[in-house]
Formats: sequence, structure tokens, C-alpha cells
Amino acid sequence: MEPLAIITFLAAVLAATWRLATPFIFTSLGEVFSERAGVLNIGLEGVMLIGAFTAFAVTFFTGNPVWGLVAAMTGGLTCGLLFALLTVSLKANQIVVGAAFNLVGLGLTSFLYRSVFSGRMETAREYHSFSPIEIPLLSRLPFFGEILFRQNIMVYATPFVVLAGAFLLYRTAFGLSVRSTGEHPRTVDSAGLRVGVIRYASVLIGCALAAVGGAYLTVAHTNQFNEGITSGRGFIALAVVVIGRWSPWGAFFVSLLFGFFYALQLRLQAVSGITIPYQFLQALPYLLTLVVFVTLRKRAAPPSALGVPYKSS
Amino acid sequence: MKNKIWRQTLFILLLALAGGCSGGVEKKTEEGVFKVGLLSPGPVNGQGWTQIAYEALLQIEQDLGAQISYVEVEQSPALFERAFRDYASQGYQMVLGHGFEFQDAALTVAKDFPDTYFFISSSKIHEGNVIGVDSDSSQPFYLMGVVAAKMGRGAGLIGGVEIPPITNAFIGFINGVRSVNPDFPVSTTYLGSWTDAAAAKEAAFSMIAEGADFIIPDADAAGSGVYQALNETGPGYWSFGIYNDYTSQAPSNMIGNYFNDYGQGLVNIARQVRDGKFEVKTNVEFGLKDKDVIWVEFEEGRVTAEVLEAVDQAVADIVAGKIDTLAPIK
Amino acid sequence: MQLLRSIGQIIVRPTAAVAVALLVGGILLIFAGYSPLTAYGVMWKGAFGSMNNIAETLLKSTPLILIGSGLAVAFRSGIWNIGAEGQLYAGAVAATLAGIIFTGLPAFILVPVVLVAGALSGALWGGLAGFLKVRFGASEIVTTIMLNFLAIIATSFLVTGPMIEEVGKFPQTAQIAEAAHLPRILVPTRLHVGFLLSLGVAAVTYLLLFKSSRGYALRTVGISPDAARYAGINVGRGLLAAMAISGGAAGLAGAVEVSGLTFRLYQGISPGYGFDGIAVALLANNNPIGVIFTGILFGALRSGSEVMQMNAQVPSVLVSVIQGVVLLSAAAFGVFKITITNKQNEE
Amino acid sequence: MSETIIKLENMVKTFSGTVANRGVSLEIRKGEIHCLLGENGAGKTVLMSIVYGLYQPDSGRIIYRGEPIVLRSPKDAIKRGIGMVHQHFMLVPTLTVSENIILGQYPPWKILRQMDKVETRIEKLSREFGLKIDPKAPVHRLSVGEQQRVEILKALYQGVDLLILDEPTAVLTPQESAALLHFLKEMAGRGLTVIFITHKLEEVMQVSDRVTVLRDGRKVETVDTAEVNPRKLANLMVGREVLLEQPPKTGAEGEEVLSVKDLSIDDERGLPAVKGVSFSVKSGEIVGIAGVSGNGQSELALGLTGLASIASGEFRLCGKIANDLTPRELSHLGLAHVPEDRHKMGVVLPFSIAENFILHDFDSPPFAKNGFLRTGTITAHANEMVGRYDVRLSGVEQQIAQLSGGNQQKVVIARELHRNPRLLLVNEPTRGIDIGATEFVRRQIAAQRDTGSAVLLISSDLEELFALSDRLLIFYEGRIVGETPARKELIEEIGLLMAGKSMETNSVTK
Repeated sequence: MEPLAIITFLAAVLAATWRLATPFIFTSLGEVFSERAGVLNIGLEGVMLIGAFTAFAVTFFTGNPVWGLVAAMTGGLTCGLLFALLTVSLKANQIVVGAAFNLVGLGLTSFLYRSVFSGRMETAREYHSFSPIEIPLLSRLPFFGEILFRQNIMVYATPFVVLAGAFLLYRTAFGLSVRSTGEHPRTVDSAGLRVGVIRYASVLIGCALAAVGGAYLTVAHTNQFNEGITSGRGFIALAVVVIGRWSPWGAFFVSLLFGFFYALQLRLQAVSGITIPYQFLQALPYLLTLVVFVTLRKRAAPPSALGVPYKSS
Repeated sequence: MKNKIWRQTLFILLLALAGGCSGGVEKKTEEGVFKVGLLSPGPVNGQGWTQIAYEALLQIEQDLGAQISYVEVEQSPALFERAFRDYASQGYQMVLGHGFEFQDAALTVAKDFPDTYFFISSSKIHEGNVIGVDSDSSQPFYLMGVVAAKMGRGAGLIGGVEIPPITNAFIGFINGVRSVNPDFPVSTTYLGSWTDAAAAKEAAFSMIAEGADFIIPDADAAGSGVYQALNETGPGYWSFGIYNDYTSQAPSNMIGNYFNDYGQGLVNIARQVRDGKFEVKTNVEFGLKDKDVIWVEFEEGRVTAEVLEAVDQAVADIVAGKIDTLAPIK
Repeated sequence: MQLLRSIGQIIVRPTAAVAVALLVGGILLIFAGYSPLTAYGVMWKGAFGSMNNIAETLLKSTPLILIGSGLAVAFRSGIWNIGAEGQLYAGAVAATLAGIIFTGLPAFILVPVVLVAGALSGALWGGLAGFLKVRFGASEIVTTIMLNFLAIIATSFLVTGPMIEEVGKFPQTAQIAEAAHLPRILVPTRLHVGFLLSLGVAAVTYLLLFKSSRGYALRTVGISPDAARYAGINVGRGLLAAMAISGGAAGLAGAVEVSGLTFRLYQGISPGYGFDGIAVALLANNNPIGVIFTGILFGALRSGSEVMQMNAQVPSVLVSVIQGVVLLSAAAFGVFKITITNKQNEE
Repeated sequence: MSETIIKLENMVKTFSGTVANRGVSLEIRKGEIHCLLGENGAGKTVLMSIVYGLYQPDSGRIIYRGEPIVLRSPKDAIKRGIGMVHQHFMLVPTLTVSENIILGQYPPWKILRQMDKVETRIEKLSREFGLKIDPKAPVHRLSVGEQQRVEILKALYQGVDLLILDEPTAVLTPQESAALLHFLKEMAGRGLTVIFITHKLEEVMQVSDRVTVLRDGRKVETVDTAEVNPRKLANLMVGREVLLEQPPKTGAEGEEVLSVKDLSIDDERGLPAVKGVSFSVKSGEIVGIAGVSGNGQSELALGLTGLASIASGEFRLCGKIANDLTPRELSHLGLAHVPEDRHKMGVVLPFSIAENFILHDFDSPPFAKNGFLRTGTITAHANEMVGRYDVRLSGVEQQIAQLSGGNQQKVVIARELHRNPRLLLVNEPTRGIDIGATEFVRRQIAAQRDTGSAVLLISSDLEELFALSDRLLIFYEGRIVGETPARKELIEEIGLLMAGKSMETNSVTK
């Protein structure tokens, strides 16, 4: 390839990387909070679907994606409340509840989609999502400008949300208590803080952000809902958290890495003449996760109290 | 302990309720009612492929007054046989398995139910009362290829999963392109999904960045991601609506729409079945020759007279059998 | 007394959970404008209304019982195998290969060969996650989820590429040899010996877990790795064995699907049996005998929901909601008393 | 002297049947260093956890600065200026020193933008009190002594008036201990009140103004330190009466069963815990290991049973070098082990009593045949054992979790003794069990010795050691600091040795 072609190729892949990474970023950032507080939520896929559907439905009826987003967060918070009630208050097994959330998320959104929208197939597609915004000066930059700085608002928001998340986690008293709760809940208890309250808050943050990650698919990246539109992204987000070593910026960059693989495989297919089976490219993120486990060994240690319900004495 | 008893009682009550009413809901099988069933490989309201069959079913209900029913069997072949058998044993005269994957199951069941016709979409089978019904998408795609090669710089095809109905359509497209300009670049991407509209959108962006200005999806519900990508990119990039009118999704990008009124085709067949006039000679294959089933409409003013002329010529040649749209690509 | 109590534990709470789930489903049905009683009535008949329907229910229960029995062993041993879905695919691929390659063999040899190939392949796929856990401390929850995706993608690659059928060129493999087909029982229904096999596997895993010395060791590992070490049990080997056994059972389920029903490999050969199997095992309190009942329950839900869609036009996706709520309410009633992490690798 | 800062009246606390405090009343004066002295299980920690708000008392009143108060959580205690340094540190290993110190100090929305400000304050505090620490260092990188400094700084940062320290020197080196004691004296001089939980007599003498002795959940006496000596304290702490007279030894000592040479073992963090000890145990004798818990006895037990690896040196069991043998191989050589923590290791709580009896022999005859458990034999065996060892139960199919601690321990003892071991290693055999069971267990151990087994008994209960042992090895800081005959008259000397007080000679002549 000529240098120019390589630059445009890269620029386009990077732009797509960012867009494809956005749902991972939101969802995995939320899960970082949840897991840092010691609660493992494997039901992210279900929560994302619920977010995607509520955002879609509310945007469809109000015509405003902002309301859709608000609704998605509300839906996510409701999920979070239920999840925390079961796993924190009732000390139910987190894996079981997570697995159930995936089942309910898929079933409920599909059922409601059919019940509410089956009669309006054509019109259902007609609503405005967040459209791309050009950033005045940056978008004039050669090659990268036009491509990188013509994104929708949720994509632009990601570094700021992660920044806010990192700030919350590392620079506030709340974040300090979250980080302590996942590691050593007894210390938190002995410091006079309520382990349960902190876990509730973290699970709520986690589910709200997962719902936003799902909503992105229906009110920003595209403007439609399909049953199972999340296509396994919730599970990838789980892997992102592990590889990103439970840190917000780690989650951000690993999300971008996974987005990059996704974009690259779509792009490589589009370039005629490359004949790698597309399944191989699709498998890359999962292979990568396994490789990371083997190479990082025990350095990738999860929060010590992850998955363990806390019983105060 | 009290708690447990309460729970048990509740459950028994529920069971009793459920059992008690099951008697009342049994559908009465009326003599002379024409019944048509559908096995859908995915959600019936998914756009594209699965929706076609569902709408066909609704049309049969409307036009022929048939009693209809459908079942979504996901992608699990293990479930197919049972669904066929259930329909057939309930006296359905016609059951459509919407996809080649239903073929094995239909063949097994058909032996036991000689009075039911089993139609299989995307199949070329013809064995007793199991009949393949196919619409040859390679023909309309051939026409799109001709248009693309005459008007554009490069074309991109975005498929859901790499299966024959999709690959055949794409072969038709490439043959159309080659008939005009053998060097015209065409690239193909498979998403590995029928629902991931976001991936389709990104695939379209990738192709645009690679220099393509004709991007055509064949990916069911995911396909509308492609139209959104074009709509955002702006005028000068073109696509066709696939199976339906998608003009509203990218008004300034649509050259035209490829309509596939599979429903009409099925109504035609169903009418014959209902009237007992259906004669099994061969498998059914819709093509451009069936003008009420497959046709392409162009948007006003988007194509020149010269292009239209070439398209018309191609249609004539295809119908006449002079062009093999599925000719192997070198 | 002990037996009565454990039966109570196995039956009462899941039953209550099912009741709650049916209630929630009923509310949804009313919301969507259906009559819940009609819908459930049709569902009940669809699952148990005729000999054929019962057979279909048992057919769907077969992979669930197989997977659930295996997972009961894993969960009792304290390892969270979420990867039964991928292990099922691994088994289906190997079984199909065996059924295509060894066409010359007579049935009494070929059927076992196909089944063993599936079980072995699933055991290896599951054992891989076990190895990563024991050797590298990798969370089996994450690795098994990743291995699910890999198995499904690999299957997609195989049936569109190297293993695609010669004729037709549809993305499916050729049919396996006639001699590899599982014999049917209860003709004219489709019920095959796979169901009996699943009962056998449930019984064997029950005996393994609760009546054999190896099972004793596994359960000790699952409850208290410290006590296991004290008793001279090799904890790592136990975890590996538990993953291989549960993977093998899931692989066997894949082989049974291929040799009993589909006779060839497709892309979507499992509609999520591996995930339902998790629920089936947990709901039975990880007791393989209980798994027979919860497996039939979930099989009936799936089977009945199809008929419900056919005859009452209620979307069958409702069954996912019902299954999910069954799990949630079972969790709320305190059926599952096991925590997620076991710390046996911290040495 | 000065006024009372806190007064406890009749504190009672029970944990699921076990009484920890049986009505303790106590008065602490402002600015004093008050030692709480007592053996393990005397109820010191529970009493202080109540003062810190971690536990709620069943009955009794706390009067703080003249007012009755109710402490619902540590937060209430912290607000009133009560701080506590726990024996097991309440620190988050992954966080830095300063993060640990400010945990829980601010409302959740508080922005910790000025960590440098916090760090400056911590640095100032640490300079002021001579507690050198790097506020930015992650806690898991710190030594135990440094971690303790963090705990103390945490309390100081909170502005503590009353500081409770639970066995603070148990984990420190002698130098660190000395520095800590010095520091506490200085702090008391500035008006801080210190409650110091310990069972080291030396420390009490060195640091405290007054001392309260607890025994068996009751207060024995509060005395001015100046008016007592270590001997008197030891008597108060252990009590005069010994539960069980030493059963007469019937058999004669035989050959060496266990011989340990220069053995070193690391703890789970990789720090040396046992530092080059040598000793031997002959058949027909009970060798007791005395010492304050946490001086390497646990690691010694794990190392000798194949559950922890040996860092250096060697030990032989029945003449065979046993360093690298697995627990199973050791057990085949004739080792039986009654572990320290019953719930963690000794029993599998959800298993039935019958199942617990076969923990070692689940895969060998007569309990297993062809890989299957022989339920009949197992049940019969269990029935026979519970009868012989007087385990009170409703049936051997009962979950062992439903038994009392004493009966659980009887199961463990029965299981281990039934193997008729060459060497029996018992670690804290009667901790947390009732008197009846205690007597029974001790009698069984003695009987086992009389059948010719070698017995190594680890206990932090001196009374038990006197009752059972033929001779005593005294452990301090991972070393054997003395060997004595197990004679009650020597209690004071032994107490002093256990407390790390060096004597002119390390062995006392018979």
C-alpha cells in the first residue's frame, strides 16, 4: 500500500474503533465499579439489552434521544436495585442472578418489542438518534480530522465519562470506600462505613452504565432495535474489565483495543484480496483474553473479596 | 414451615388452574378450513428475510382467508421436525419452512403426511410433497451490478452470514458488474450476524473509506445499518433497498429498491394448493420472469436513460435465458 | 428423615420459584393482551398433552439433563463452569467428524465411537479452562465464557469452510453415517436412546458425587480446599477432573444432539442448552437426581412454549423470562448457598 | 489520680451459646496505660470490640466521660474519639498508607483532591510522634511493624482520646516492641488513654499504670502495676486450680519417633516464622510446646504435617526424612494431626458425621471398595466411634455443623486416634470447647501416649500443657527459648519465658 493509503486506512479504522469501542467503554467502566466493590455481574448482556430497548422505545415515542438515554439509565438503575437486593441484601449467588438477568433481559425486551412494536414495523425505524457532530477546528485536520472528529455525542463523551469515573474511583472518599470494599470489607466495616450501602451504590453505577452502553447501540450508533442487538457485547465487557485490570482507564484502552479488532476485521474484509476467514478475525478478542491470562499470570489478581457476600459479625 | 406450605398450596392452585382451563382452549378443527403454517428461523418481525415470510403468511390469510400460524424455532435444527409434525398432524395443508436448513426435517416428516405440502425456502429440492421454493436474487443483484459498474467507482457488498442465498446474490452482482467493466472493484464483507446493525454500519463506512460508492446490504435486520451509514455520509453514495422499500432510511442515497414479493408468489402457490390444483412438477424458482414477485424499481431521476436501457436489456436477456447470472466467477 | 428433608429441599423451593415465574409471565401476558390461562393451558398441553408432546419434552430435556449432571459435579467441586455451551459445540464437532469419517463401521461400534468422541472433545475443551485455572490462576468464569465464543465461531468456520457438505454447499456438514444414528425408543415419536443415556449419566454422576470416594474428594475440595489438603487430596487435580467431567457431559450432549436428532452439524446447533443447563443444575441444588426433574421442567417450558406460539400465537421468547425469573426467585428463596470464589489456588 | 474516662458496667456478651463476657465491670482513667491481661479466650478482645462498637453487648452499660452511651457501630466510637488497633490489622493491602488512614473519615462526596495535603498532615503526625512511614507506599509492601504504625497513625489522624491496642506486640520484633512501648508511654504523657490487651507479663510490667486480669470471661482483679510482680500476675492470669490432675504415666519412653533438626518454615507471606528449631519426641512421651500464639507454632504444625513447605533444615518421622512428603504419605508413615482450626481444616461442616470420620481413609478399605464408598461400613464405623468417644448426637447422618464445638472436636480426636498413630500432633485441642469435652479430650490424648505413641502437643493454654505434657519446649519468636519439665511449680518461670523474658539459663533443672 502507498503511504497515503495506509494513513487513510488507519484513520478510518481508528474512527470505527472508537465508535465500536463505545458500548464496551460504558459497560466495562460500570462493571469496574461493581467488581471493585466485590460484586461480579455476569448479567451485563441482559442489562445492556434492557437499556437498548428502553432507550429505543422512549426515543421512539418522545422523538428525543436524550429522553431515551434518561430512560435507559432509569431501566439500568432498576436492574441494579434488583441485582443488589438479591446479591447484597439476600446474599444470593452472584453467578445465578447474573445468568438469570441475561435470560430475562433477552426475553423481556424481545417480548415487549413484539407486543408494543409488532404493528408498526415501518414507522419504528423512523426516529432521530444522536447524529454526528463536527468539531469545528479539529475536524479540519488532514486525514484524521474529518474521520475522527465527526462522531456522535456519546462517542465524544467516552473519555470524559471515563475521566469522571476515574476521578470518582480514585479521588473521592466514595471511590476510596469502593476500592476498599472489594478488597477487605471487614476493614470498611471497622472504619464505620456500611459495606452494603457501598455495594448497592456500585452495583447501581454498574447497571446504569451498562444500560447506557446498550442504549448507545439504539440511539446513537444506529437508530433501531433488533432482538439481541447487543450480540454478546456484555460478555466482552466482562473480559475487558479483567484485561483492563479493574481500572477505568484500563477498561477504556482495552475497550478501544477490542473495538480496534472489531473494526479491523470489518475493514480487512472490505479490502479485496485478503482471504483470512472472517471467523478468525472475529475470534481474536476472545483468543486475546485467554492469552492475557496466561501471560499476566497472577498479576491480574481480581479484588480479593470479588463474589463473596459480606456477613458482618 | 408455614411458609413452605403456603408456597406449595399456591403452586398446586396454579397448576390446577392451568390444567383446568387447558380443556377450554383447544382449537376446534373445522372441516374445510385452509390452514397454512410457517417455521421461521428467527423473529418474524426481524427485517428482511424472516419478515418476508411472515408478511407472505399474513397476505395468505388476507387474500385466501386461510387460518395461519407460525413458530419461531431459532436456529436449532433439533426443533424443526417437531414443528413440522405438529402442523401436519393438525391438518395443515401447507407448511413453509423458511430456509434451506428445514429441508432434512421436512423430508423426514413428509413421508408420514402425504396430504400436506412442505415448502422449503431457498431450496431446490423436489421430492414428493417436499418442494423447494426459491427466489433467485442473483438476477436482481445482477441488475444492480450493471447499474453500479456504469455509474460508480467501486462497490461493496455486506452480507449477514456466508450462506448460499447471500453468496448467490453476490455472485449475480459481480457477474453484472463484469458484464460492464471487468476491472470494476467489488469487495465483500460478512458480519457473522443478522442483527448487529452497528457492525453493518461500520462495515459500510469501511467500504466508503476504501473508495466504494455503491454499498448494498443483504443482511436482514442488520442491513439497515448500511442505509444509516450512507445517510450520514451524504449524497454521492448509493444503495438499493433490498426486498422492500427502504428509501425513507436514506432518501438521497437510494437508486432504487429491489422488491421481492415472496408473499405474492406464495399466495399464488397457496391458491393452487387450496383449490387442489397444485401440481408438483419441479421445484419453484421465482425470478425476473415472475414480474409480480421480483422486480426492481428505480427512484425518479437517479439513473440516466442509458443506464435504464442497459438494465432493460439485461432483464430481457435474463428472462430469455441468455445470461446466466450464477455463472461461476473466475 | 435426612432423605425427606433433602427431597423437600429439592422440590419445595424450585416449585415455589416456578410459581412466581409463572405469575410474572402471566402479568406480562395480560399486559400484552393475551389470556395467561389460555396461554399456559396451551403450554401445558404442548409439553405433556400427548405421547408425542411428552416425547418432544423429553427430547429437549435430554441435553439439559446431561449438561446439568456434569455441571452439578463442577459446581459441587467449587468450580464455576459457565462454558457448557462451548463444550457442547466441541462435542458436536467431534461427534460429527467421527460419524462422517468412520462410515464403514457397524452401528454397535460406531454409535459408541461417536458418543465417546463427543465426550472426549468436550472434556478437553472444558479441561482447557481447568488447566488455565490451576496453572495460571485464570478465573474460570471468564475463560469459559471466552471458550464459548471460540467454540461457536470455530463451528461456524468449520461448517462454512473445511467441513461444508459436498452437495448443495449449504453451511452444514454432510450427514453422518446411518449406523451412527441413535436408535429410537417409543416409535413413532422421535425419542431416542439419548434420553435413557441422560438418565444413566445422571445416575452415574450421582453415584460418582455421593457414593464414590472420588466424589467424596471432589465435594471436599468444593467445600473446603484447606480440609481437602489436610485430608491429602490434590486440589488442583480435583478441579481439573471436575472441569473435564462437566465438559465431557456437555460434549456428550452435543454428540447426542448430532447422532440422535440433527444427523449433521449446523451453525446454531444449540439454542442455549449450555446456559439453561446452568440453571437446571443450580435449581436442583447440584444433585444429579434432582437435575432429572429440573431438566424435564426446563425442557417442558421450552417445548410447551413452542406449541404456545403455534397455537396461541404468544411469542415463545416469553419462556426466557420465565426461566430467568425461576432462577431469580430461587436465588431469593435461598436455594443456592455457595459463594462464587474458591481460594484454593492461593498457594 | 485523674478522672475516669470510660466505665464498663456488667458487660455480658454471648456468641451462639458460648459466653465471652460474663458480667465484666471496668474503669479506665484518663491518661493511663491500662493493660488487659488474660489467656486466649479470656474475653479481652470481645470486651474491647464492644467498646469500639463492633459488637453490641447483651447487657451492661458503657459510661463514657460521665454519660451512658450506646455504640451502634465503629462510626459512633470513632466520633467519640475511641480508636482501636486490631490484632488482625484492618488495612486494605492494595491501598496506600494515606488512603488507608483516611478511609471512612470523610463523607462520600468529599473530593480527595488534596491528597498531598493529607499526606503532609500524615507526615507531620508521623514526625511528631516518631512513627516513620511513607504515606504514598502501598500497604502490602510494608513490614508488619510498619503496618502497625499505619494503624496507630490512623487512630491519631482521627483525633483519638482513647486508644485500644489488641496484642500489638504479638507480631513485632523485640526492637519494634520496645519502640512501640516507649511510644505509648510518651503518648500517655500527653494525655492519651491507652488500653493495652496482652498476655505478655513483661510488657505489662514495663508499660502499664494499672492492669486488669481477665479469666474465663470474668474480671479477676484490677491492680496497680507498681504493687505487683510478674509472678503474682501469672498466678492471677492462669489461676491457681488446675482442671485435671496429670494422669500417671504408665508406659516407658521408647525410641525417637520425630526428630527435628535446624528446621525453618516460612509463613504464608513468605516471612520466616520458625527459625531453626531442633528437638525430638520419643514414643510414650508428650512433648508440649508452650508459647503465646503467633510465635511460629502454627507454622511448625503445618510444616510437620506436609501442609507448608520447609524452608531449611530437616525433620524425620520414624527415621525417614520427611521434608517433602505429602500429607498423605506422612499419614501412611504414622502421623495423625488434630489441626488448630477445627472449622477450617479439621471437619467439613456440611458433611455428615459419618462422612467426617473417613476424611483420610475415604478411598481405602474398609471404607471404599472398587472406588465406591461402602455406606454400611462407614455408618457402622461412625456409630462405633461416636459410642466409644461419647459424641452426643441424634444420628451419624446428622450434619456435623449441627454439633457443639466439643462434640465436633471429639469426632476429630476419635478419627485421628483411631489410626493409632506413631506420632500424634495436636494443636490447641481444647480451644473453645466446654469443660466436659476438654477433660475427655485430654484423657484421650494421655491414653494415646500410654499406648506408646509419641505426642507433640501445641497449646497456648498453660494449664493444659501442665496437665498433659511430660516436658515443655517454650516457643518465642519462632525459636525454642527454653525447655522445662512440665511442673506446675515452674509456672512463673515458664510464663516469663513465654513473655520473652530471658533468664540466666535456658533450661531449668529438674
